[in-house]
Amino acid sequence: MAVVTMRDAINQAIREEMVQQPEMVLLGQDIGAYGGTFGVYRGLFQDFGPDRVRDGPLCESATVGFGIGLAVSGIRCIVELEFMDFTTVAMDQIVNQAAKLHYFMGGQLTVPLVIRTPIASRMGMGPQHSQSLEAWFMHIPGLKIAIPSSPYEAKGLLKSALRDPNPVLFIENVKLYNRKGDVPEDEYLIPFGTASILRSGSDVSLVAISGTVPEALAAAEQLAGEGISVEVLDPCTLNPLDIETLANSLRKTGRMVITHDGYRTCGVAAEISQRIMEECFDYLNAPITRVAGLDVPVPSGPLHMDVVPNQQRMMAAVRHLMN
Amino acid sequence: MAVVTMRDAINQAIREEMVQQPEMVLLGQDIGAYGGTFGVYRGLFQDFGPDRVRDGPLCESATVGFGIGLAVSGIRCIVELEFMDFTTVAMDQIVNQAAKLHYFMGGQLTVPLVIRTPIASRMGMGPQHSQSLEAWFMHIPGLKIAIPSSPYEAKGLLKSALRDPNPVLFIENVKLYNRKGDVPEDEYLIPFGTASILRSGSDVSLVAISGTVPEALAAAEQLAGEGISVEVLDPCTLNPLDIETLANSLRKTGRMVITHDGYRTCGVAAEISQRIMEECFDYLNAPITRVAGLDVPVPSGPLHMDVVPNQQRMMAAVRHLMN
Amino acid sequence: MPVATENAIYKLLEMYRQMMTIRYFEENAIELFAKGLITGSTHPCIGQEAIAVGACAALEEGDSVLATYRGHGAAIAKGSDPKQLMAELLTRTTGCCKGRGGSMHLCDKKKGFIGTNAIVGAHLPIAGGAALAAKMRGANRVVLCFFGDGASCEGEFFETLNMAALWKVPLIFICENNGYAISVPTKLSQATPDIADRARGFGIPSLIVDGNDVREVKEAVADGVARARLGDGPTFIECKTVRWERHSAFSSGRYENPEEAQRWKTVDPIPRLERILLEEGADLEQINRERVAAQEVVNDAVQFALQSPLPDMDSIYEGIFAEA
Amino acid sequence: MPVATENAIYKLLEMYRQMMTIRYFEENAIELFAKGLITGSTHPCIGQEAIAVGACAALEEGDSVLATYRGHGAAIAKGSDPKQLMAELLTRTTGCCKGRGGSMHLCDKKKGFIGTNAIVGAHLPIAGGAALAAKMRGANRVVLCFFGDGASCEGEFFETLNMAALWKVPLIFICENNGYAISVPTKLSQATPDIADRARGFGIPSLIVDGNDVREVKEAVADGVARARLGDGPTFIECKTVRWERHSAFSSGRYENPEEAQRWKTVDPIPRLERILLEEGADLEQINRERVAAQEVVNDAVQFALQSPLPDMDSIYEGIFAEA
Ligand SMILES: Cc1ncc(C[n+]2csc(CCOP(=O)(O)OP(=O)(O)O)c2C)c(N)n1
Ligand SMILES: Cc1ncc(C[n+]2csc(CCOP(=O)(O)OP(=O)(O)O)c2C)c(N)n1
Ligand SMILES: [Mg+2]
Ligand SMILES: [Mg+2]
Repeated sequence: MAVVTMRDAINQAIREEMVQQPEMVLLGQDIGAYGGTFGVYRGLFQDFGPDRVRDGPLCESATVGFGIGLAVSGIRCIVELEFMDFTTVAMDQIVNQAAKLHYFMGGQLTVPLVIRTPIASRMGMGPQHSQSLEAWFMHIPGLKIAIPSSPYEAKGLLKSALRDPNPVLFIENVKLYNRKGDVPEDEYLIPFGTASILRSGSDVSLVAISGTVPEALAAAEQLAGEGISVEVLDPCTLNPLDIETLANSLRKTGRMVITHDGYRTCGVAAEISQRIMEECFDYLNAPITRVAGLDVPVPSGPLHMDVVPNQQRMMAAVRHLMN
Repeated sequence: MAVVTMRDAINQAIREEMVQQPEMVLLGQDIGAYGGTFGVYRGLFQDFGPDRVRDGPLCESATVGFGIGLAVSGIRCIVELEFMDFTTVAMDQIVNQAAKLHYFMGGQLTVPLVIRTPIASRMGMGPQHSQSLEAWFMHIPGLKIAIPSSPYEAKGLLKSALRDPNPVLFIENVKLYNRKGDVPEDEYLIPFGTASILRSGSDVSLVAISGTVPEALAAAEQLAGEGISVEVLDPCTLNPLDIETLANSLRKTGRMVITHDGYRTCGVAAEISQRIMEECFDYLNAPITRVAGLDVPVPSGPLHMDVVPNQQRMMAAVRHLMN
Repeated sequence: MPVATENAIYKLLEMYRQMMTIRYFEENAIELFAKGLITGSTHPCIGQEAIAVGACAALEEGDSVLATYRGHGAAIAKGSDPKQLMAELLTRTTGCCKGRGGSMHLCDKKKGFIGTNAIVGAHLPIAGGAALAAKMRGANRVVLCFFGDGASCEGEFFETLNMAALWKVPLIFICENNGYAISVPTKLSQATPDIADRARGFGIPSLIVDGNDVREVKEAVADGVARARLGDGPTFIECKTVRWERHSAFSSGRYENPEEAQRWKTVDPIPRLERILLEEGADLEQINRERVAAQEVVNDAVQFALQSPLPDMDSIYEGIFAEA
Repeated sequence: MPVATENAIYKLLEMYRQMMTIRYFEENAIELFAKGLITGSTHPCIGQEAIAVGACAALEEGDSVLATYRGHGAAIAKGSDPKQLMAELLTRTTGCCKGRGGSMHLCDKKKGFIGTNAIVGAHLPIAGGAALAAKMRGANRVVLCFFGDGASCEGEFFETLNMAALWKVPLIFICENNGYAISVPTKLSQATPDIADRARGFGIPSLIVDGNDVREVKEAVADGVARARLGDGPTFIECKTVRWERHSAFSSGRYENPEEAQRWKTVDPIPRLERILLEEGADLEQINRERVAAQEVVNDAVQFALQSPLPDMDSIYEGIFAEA
């Protein structure tokens, strides 16, 4: 085991697969000598050169389209979109092309394309640079979605993504890039569709996604001191979604809080909650509660930190369920 | 009262407001002499001329952008996007610009822009022309959303939309354009945020959206013959959402089915269900059930009709809840 | 009067047969749509056959093609079996896409026909990526992408021009300028008459050809292909043509001026090729033989399609994801 | 040596003061960011002041301007009060956008500054729509839109060129070609050196100017504005310039070559304008007076901003929608 940051874990996964898959190509902007907007690609350009690490013009839609064209030609590709907010300028390529081609072309085309994009919800960069839009993509059949919260998850899931013949949206988080954790020295893959139980507990299940995980763990720790035993779970992938692990937790605790930075309305929490209700209605001791991003355009400045969930709001929700 | 089709009701609303608001402009493609892809604009070009009914090039993103530019300059505008699937090529303008400008510019800019777009989910036009993506937009703060199912609703809501200083996504449905219904001769407006109770009942609440409404009503009728009393509700607008009317129905019936053509996962039903659970947990006799579009790219050909909800699936869901 | 070699005549006759196959194919599609056998819509390329056929005639088997919903002709010209294509239009399990794609979504990977697309402009960058793949593999392959005048107002078109020029990918842009996007005439969608001018702004060699002259199209494309194989990057070819039919069997896209539509029949590329054939020394009998052969191919395709089963719901969840 | 009229000198001095105001404003912004008083990031336009100032000098008060996140200079040049701008950078309630927008989202509607935008390329069609509004109202107003070389690879840029040319809207495109999009040099984002070529493909009169020469910028823009007021539609002006600073205070966007960065200081538009002023007959004292005035304005703005309160959560749900 080595302790590495999430940024480095992602870099390692890409580097290892660049070596193992000699045709694999990286597309994006600022991914060359600069090393990526948030430094995730450091060293790759130097080691793999401009043909495989293709820094390019600012046109996300065509960049994803080129990625699809490479992918259907059998050349695996990673496209980086610099902020998740910019998926908006490439939506057709992601949603109507990458996600659907395999199915509607009767299986003739496969799209081994990974789109990496970071959520920047806790950076204070304002309304157009702070969104956590994973729910949109979960709505679309044909896209796999990984949304890791630790270096270990990130590396193992990205390696799986890079071996998958399907389009994968790989959602990172700027606030987590410096998060450190143990990563095995030997190669490992984490299969999609396996939620992590990050802490076990018996009173309330707290499902946390991406940037909310550190505060969820802190909340659980503090609540333990108050005598409330919180189980913290991370779905790790949204499609496929490991509903069974979440449902088993609910069956044990009878109560669930779901937290994410994305807007509350029509967010991922609503879907998880509904699935839990469908599967475990009789086990529910209380309504499932959301602690989500507020339904407002995220303002610039310090207020943004109160727009996303924090430890206090999570604890309040848990305590409320215990009454 | 006059009996008119939904197409004509929409046309009337636009025509009336074009007269009352002499600066109002229509942008889109095929909206000139041709009268709109589905004929909604018939006669408008002839009567209001090319300066106000501006047929234009095929570039949805800039078309919406121009609409925003007009709107912030005080000229109200309607942009037509020919199929809801094509919102994907204008997402940034809709989501990061129209929806947010008023808020993040501290109220200096207002965006009186109506974006009209039809769902074509029951037309068999295949995976890129059949999507019902309302959940995406409901996820975004700052956008009002109307999604009427009758000529009466359509006209009254569109007139309200056209008096609203905010961006409104007005979601129509190709399959409903020929649906007929009573429309008052005199001017009327329907406020946003008022759900319609289309049929009252006491056993199960059936919430139906857009193209599912006719079959929901037929299902309720047939179930009445089996002795099951179904209340059918149409939310009419998704933002604001009239959760109170839906919750009151649930408090009466204790059971709810929600149906829409949009994909099941992360669809509108999940949100409505979660809101109901949050508000009326103690009234729920059974889990809230979704009868939604299947989570597959919609195939071309006759199969598409089994991908969207039909009367049988709705009835089965209601019967299941009664057991 | 120049008399061509037998080989040249043979090639012209082959193009003639392909054009007739496309014409019959499309006429049948319109009829089958009218009978309710094609759901959604179908977008005939009648009157534009010379572009698909001329362009694909300049390619080799290992080259790739992408096209739009109006790309039945492109598929046929690239060598796809009309049976599987017609079956796909009728959404039968024997269709090239197993009946899921339908009229707007054809694909025949084995033949290098990467497929048609129903989002205007979206296939352009995909074609660019395929061309980049060809370049990276160094196998001298080229990619050809058909699209319309309407598509050339979409942002992705320009993004692709820019990337293709920058990375010098072996991509041939074939703009089928038929004067209309559904109902919108080009004069309402662009300030200047020629789309080729726009490609020039990116430093891409661009030319305009008579899209109803199959030989002219073929020669222009052959030059572009040669450049591409030499590693000199993309070429842009604007083929001026006309759309005879309504935009699609579903939507009328009627013209401003019905006389205009009538006049267009005078530029029909098929009689034009017949005249060329006769000039070059072919005889009427040879021409008729190809016509009959085309008719038979299409009849067989229709029969095959009609006799094939529709998919059922059991398979609906299959193949959303590819297996590893 | 030509000696200008007093009025001409007065105008040059005014431009000088504006350029100095922008320079000081940006230097302070960088410092305030380093102190943690600006969240997110801030994108200085140091070295590009001549473009904002020259272009806006060619406008009248009723004209409108849109710009990018690197548009603090544009806001100042269009007449916005540096106090409210600096307060906005510090997200104070007294900021022009009540502290919600921050450094990348400035707006001063009353001054015709429609605003800056943080999505590259997105403000271009919005500018187009504003220009269409101006045209429809027939009040002889024009709209001016600043954007970068990076933006000119985005699809919306081309869509806007096309629509603006087609509808002949009174829009002046000002491309600030500073050679980089974050870290990507233009040679890695386009095949040809000049962006102006692209606009020409749409039939838009296009020219290239030295963006570090405030007079050259002003004259070119004035010509475009005159054309626009006559109803002759858009003009495209590519201003060649350099970006001195890192892309933003947050992200380095470091250059390939540090010597290059050094060389750029030699083209600083401010000493250049000083030389011009002296040539035209102004004296050093006059110049210094403007410099001091600029410094004071910025100092006051910083003080004002620092003394203003941050918004609190009570107002968070206010103003998502406008009241009818
Ligand atoms: C992004 C997008 N916008 C609109 C449409 C609807 N539409 C289908 S075909 C078409 C016209 C395209 O015209 P052109 O590119 O000239 O091709 P043609 O149909 O003439 O072959 C339109 C507007 C679409 N399919 N995709
Ligand atoms: C659609 C979009 N893609 C990417 C970004 C990230 N980004 C912000 S500024 C920038 C560079 C833009 O370069 P240019 O247009 O030349 O303007 P400059 O920063 O040089 O003034 C990038 C890539 C963004 N904000 N929006
Ligand atoms: Mg056309
Ligand atoms: Mg730049």
